Amino acid sequence: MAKYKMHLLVCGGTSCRASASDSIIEKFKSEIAANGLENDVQVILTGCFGFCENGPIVKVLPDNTFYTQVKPEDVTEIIAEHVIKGKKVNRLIYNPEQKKGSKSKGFYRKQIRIALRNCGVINPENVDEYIARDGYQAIGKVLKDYTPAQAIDIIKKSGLRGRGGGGFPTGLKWEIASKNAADQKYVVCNADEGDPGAFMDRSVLEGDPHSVLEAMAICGYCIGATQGVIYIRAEYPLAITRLKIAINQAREYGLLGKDILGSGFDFDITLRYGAGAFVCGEETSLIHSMEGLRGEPTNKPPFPAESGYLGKPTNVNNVETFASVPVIILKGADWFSSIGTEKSKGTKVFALAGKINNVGLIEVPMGTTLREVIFEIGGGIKNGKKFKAAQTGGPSGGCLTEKHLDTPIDFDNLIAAGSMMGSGGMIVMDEDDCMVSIAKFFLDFTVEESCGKCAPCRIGNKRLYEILERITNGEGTMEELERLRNLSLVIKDTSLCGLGQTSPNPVLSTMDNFYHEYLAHVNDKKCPAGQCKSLMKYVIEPEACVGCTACARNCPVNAISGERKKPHVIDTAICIKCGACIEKCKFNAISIK
Amino acid sequence: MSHIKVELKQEQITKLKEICKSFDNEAGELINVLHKTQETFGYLPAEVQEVIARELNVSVAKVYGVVTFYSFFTMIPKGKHPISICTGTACYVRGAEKVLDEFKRILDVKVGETSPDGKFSLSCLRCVGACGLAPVVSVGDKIYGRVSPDGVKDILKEYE
Amino acid sequence: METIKLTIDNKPVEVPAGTSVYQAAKNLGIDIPVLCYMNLHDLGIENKPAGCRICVVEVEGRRNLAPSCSTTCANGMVVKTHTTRVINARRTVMELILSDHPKDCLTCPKSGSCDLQNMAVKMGVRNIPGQAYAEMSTYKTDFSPSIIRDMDKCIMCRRCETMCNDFQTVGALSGVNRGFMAVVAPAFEQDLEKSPCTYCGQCVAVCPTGALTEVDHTPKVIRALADPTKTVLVQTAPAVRAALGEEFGLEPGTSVTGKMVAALRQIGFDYIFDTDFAADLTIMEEGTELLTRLGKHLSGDKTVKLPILTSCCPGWVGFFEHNYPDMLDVPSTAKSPQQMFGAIAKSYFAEKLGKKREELVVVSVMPCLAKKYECQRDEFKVDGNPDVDFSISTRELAHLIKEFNIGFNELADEDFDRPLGESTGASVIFGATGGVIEAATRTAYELHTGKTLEKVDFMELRGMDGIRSATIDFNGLPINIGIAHGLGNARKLLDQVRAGKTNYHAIEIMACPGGCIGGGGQPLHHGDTSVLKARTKAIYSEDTNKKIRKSHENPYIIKLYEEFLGKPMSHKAHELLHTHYFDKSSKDIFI
Amino acid sequence: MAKIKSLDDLRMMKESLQSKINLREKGEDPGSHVQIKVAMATCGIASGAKTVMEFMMEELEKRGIESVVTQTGCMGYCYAEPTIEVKLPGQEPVVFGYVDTKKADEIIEKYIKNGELVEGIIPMNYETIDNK
Repeated sequence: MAKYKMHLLVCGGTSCRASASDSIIEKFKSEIAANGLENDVQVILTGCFGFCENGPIVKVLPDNTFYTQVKPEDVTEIIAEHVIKGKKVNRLIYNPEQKKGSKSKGFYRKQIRIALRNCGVINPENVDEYIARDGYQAIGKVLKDYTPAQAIDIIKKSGLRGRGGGGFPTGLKWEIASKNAADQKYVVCNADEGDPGAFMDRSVLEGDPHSVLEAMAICGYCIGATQGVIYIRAEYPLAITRLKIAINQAREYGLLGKDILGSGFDFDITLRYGAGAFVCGEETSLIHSMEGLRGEPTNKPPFPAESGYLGKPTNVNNVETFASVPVIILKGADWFSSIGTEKSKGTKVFALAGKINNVGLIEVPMGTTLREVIFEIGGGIKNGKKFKAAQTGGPSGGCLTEKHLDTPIDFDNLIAAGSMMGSGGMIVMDEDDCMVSIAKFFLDFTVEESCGKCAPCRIGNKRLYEILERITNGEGTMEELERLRNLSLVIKDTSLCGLGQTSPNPVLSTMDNFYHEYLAHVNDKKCPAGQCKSLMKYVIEPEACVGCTACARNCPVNAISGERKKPHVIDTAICIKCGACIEKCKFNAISIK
Repeated sequence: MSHIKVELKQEQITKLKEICKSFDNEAGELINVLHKTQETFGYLPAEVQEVIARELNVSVAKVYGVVTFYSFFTMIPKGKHPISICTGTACYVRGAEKVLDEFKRILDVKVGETSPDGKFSLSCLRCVGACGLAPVVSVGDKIYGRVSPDGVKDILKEYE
Repeated sequence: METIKLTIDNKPVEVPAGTSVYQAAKNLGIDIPVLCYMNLHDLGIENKPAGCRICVVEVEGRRNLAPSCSTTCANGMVVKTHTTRVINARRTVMELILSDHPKDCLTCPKSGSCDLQNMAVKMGVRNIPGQAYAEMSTYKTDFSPSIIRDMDKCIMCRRCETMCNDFQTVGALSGVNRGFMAVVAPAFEQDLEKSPCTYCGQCVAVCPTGALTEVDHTPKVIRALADPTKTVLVQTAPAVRAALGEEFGLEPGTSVTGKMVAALRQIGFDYIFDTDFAADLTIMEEGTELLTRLGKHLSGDKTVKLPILTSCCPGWVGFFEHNYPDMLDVPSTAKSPQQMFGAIAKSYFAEKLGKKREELVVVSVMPCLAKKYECQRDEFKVDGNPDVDFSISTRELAHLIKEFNIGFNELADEDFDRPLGESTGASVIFGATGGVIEAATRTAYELHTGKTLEKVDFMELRGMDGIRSATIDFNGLPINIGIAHGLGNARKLLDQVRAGKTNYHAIEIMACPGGCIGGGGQPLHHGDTSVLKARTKAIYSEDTNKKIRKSHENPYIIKLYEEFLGKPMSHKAHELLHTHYFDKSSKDIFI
Repeated sequence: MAKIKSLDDLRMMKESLQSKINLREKGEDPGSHVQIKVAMATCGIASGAKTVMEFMMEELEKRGIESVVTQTGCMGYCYAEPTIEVKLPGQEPVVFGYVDTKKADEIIEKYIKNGELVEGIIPMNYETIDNK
């Protein structure tokens, strides 16, 4: 039925385009025409292959040949040899062996989907599809073959660490909860994904809810709990709907409820809704919120594993952590620990966003470098701009810069680099982003989300914000820069919970990496990225201005005056720096100084 | 907090009591009760909180303490078309602030306010998880992606 | 009990398991500053939100500083309490707290007894960097009849919230809002008057700053004293004399009755009377009411309800009006001693002076803040003129004495004026939990049995346990008595009564811990509950030292009935000395 | 739905479900259908995936093409939403991005009917572990 015998897929990702994929297409088309192959071979421009470092990419179907670094000059050869004679052009075929330090075992793809294994594959509203992909086999196996201690041992050996941010070893957490005796214990899934710019957990819950349910049941068996609670953001209606469907279907099959798979083990799951409080990502706050209270944290210890929900031992893990569990049980601890770095095993899901071409959800082995994530999977920076920083760990994290591009991403390296893994949001910034403003943006967030219980976080973050605002307004002093650092360190050192203990990170990290930008704001009263409105001045170059009046007519505050056909002037006292004049000027006569 | 006095009708009180009952009048279910109530009433005026407090046997102060802790709960009625601008990081770096400014300018309301005609209310939210579409704006249930300041007028036009 | 060994500032220390680092350091004589932390050990109340972060210490092996108040000692722990890191952190946090705190110490009612001020002095904070552009969290000031809430001064220690909810179960306050604007407030940040607040003042008693203070009646008192057309009477409550000395540096538990009378006379009050006199009167009325109800009950009258509950405490009255509207007929209808005094002063005594009630100003000195509210209740006014005009607290009296430059400690003892200054030992013990019911027992026993009570000390009714009960033998008739202090305990007891699970004949309830001696208007105990015990002791020794120890033997009380009232529960007595109660359960509900 | 009583039951159930799916997906079933999965996570729906899904269902039926249209979770290509995966019998699945109704129409007409690829293909750039 196929009309064409052969397809040539040419990568149309941004960076391949930059390296001449357009002319490759043109060349292919003309070669095909020249050889009279129009009815047999079709050339198709595709999206990004996520392999930009080796672009431009050409893939040949149906034989799945994968050519890298193709130049327009290579086109004739591909047509002549591969298309016409059926002989592959070996020198262009991707050969991973040649690539130094490649860990991808001959596989060109950078991503391995473990937590996301079923996302985009199965219908999340149909439990049968989950079962067909080995769903609920892991809980079955655990119940039949393992004691709780043995199952915990597998998780411990796998090296799985909490994906919510802290990176605490999951197996150890379960072990502690299992050893605290109580008449009732609870398994809690933290689905209160609050980092702005992070949507990993939402995607897992929307795409593969059963994997979380199964893992919670496994956890329940391990620690001796029969009740599970998923604490989910109310802002995720679709995830909630799908979870509800999944729980009902699992109950109907007896995969939740009494006597699961004839084992005598009971486990059921209910939902609790968050209500818009970032601090509820912190486990003690989350538990208070589950109890119908203000989501204020309490001092640890006691840890939830000793005294948690309703005062009972409680194990809290996040969505991605749970989603990794069933596979580990089925494929073994060794398999999982073979992926990743020495101290960070397995894969990590990142929500790649910001000034990047391929915004999306990715899952990479621990140890993948930032360069691979941004320039290959992410397809590079939008509009060909220069990479400046990647923010990980959300408001608790810091930024990674050019010098970190080749650092393997794992829990410990990120902390060493002054950031943190966080839950997996990764926001990419380019040369146009002012790092002082970014720090201010995150502090604005923290000030709004601080619960207000402890003084350093409640008042300290407000003061940090105020200083940052002064700096971005050009009112900052060197003394304030110093205070900024001392305040940041004390807030970290003295705050009650994880929110305050990490909230100054964006400040410290940007100060460490972009101190010159701070200095420029403070000393020169300049914003190098041209973002800080107060430090900008719109000026009309008299030489370039022809007096067309377009700017004056479009100025919303009438800040521009001047006679027709004579150079205009902007009254900076009135100007609100909206930029409307620049857009309307056809002569590039207006500049920002 | 501004206090707009609301007279609850008998059937509204009955409905409230039903909601509380459906959660067994458990104090621990307060947040779920508030969610359900806000879903039904659109917002949580003082009078509603008082009924809930009584039904769940917690102090009104505690209920108010919870309502004011969580940004999802509101004591001010939203506009007919509630507009939310995502100010998550991804949207921020892609210019959400300018979009927000444009909404503020055209509607002449501040964040958290409702336009005098009750048609639009403006609020910010943190990440709907649609970062691929940044900057994102939601009006009611509808989500608009890749919004530019220029596009604000067109969005509002849809609701005229 | 398991013991834990750890090192604090290089000193080894051994403590019982569960001890906090703060306490362990204290045992070693190491003073770690605390601000939000409060341990009212005898009341079972520990407030440790770990919110102020002033008490942080360095714990070896931990990444962050740990709050010593809520960090439990562990074996092998190595703690440093005063390193440079700690000092820098404490000072920086202190500067932060002060940066969001008004600087009006000059006119702040808490000045001089403010924990925050003391801490700032101790830390030597001289300026607050960035204050010029630091935004402050500000709120509407709330003036209730008893308590002023100036939440700009709140540091979120949450002590008031703990007292209001955990100890008193009143539920008027909660943490509200989030982040920088977080504060403790009534529902909808409305005024206390629209909340179920009972004005017990326990929030004020524990507030470390000027955020919660009493309404100051002293300016009005001075104005009245300065007005030559007014005759100003003062009455002093039993618990005041057991605590006032603390304000002048005397040991807690020093009874200063004579000095107090002398001071009041120096200040210029025309008549120095004693609320104790009215307490004796209360016993006459309440005791008679008890016996009447008991008698009817024993004769099978089903319309009579038992137990009878005392009604001297306005905090408690407010509490049952809000929470037990179905039981308004259970408490005694007798007014409180303060109000009985006012009623008698402006009738009986006014007649004696030949003056109109408007010409008299009755001032009370009370250990209590709810009394301020009580004296302005409408039912205690005649044609808009209140029986008691102003009520000042023990603390306010101390301020007055200082303002009048009176060398309090050097004063020679003086005696109350007559007739309304004579009292018995029975009335003095009103100031301690269990005292009212003991006083009532002394009188009711003799009235009921017609016999003389040989042993007037009922030790079984005394003590600090929150809920106590005892059975007193009324010559073959066992009388079951219940006692509760603290409204949380009262609620427990009342719930049992409401459920019909008890067989009490009489119950005494006091809103404050330890009774009036722990009232919201007393000198601040700063978290040291041993102060309450010392005051109690002073009260009972005052009783022991009295010649007359039974209310019905007070010669001026006898005279009052002869000359004016007739007999207890007479028509006139009813008119002047009894009251009724209101359902306030829906007062703060708008619907 | 009946309860699954044991691990063995679950395994049997899985085998039968999987072979059904295999038949369908590997095209071993001669009468197999065109399969379309629409990424229906929040960002997909926000970009119009629902409309695309409805369009696909209606149009394929109208045009007499035997097909199964299902929803699935996020495929990860948020920048190219809405995304759909089309699997012709016996062939590797192909993912298309930026699909609106116009594009959907083109996919039906060209790819589904004729096997002729259209622009907008998103190469699968990750490896999904099989669960074995």
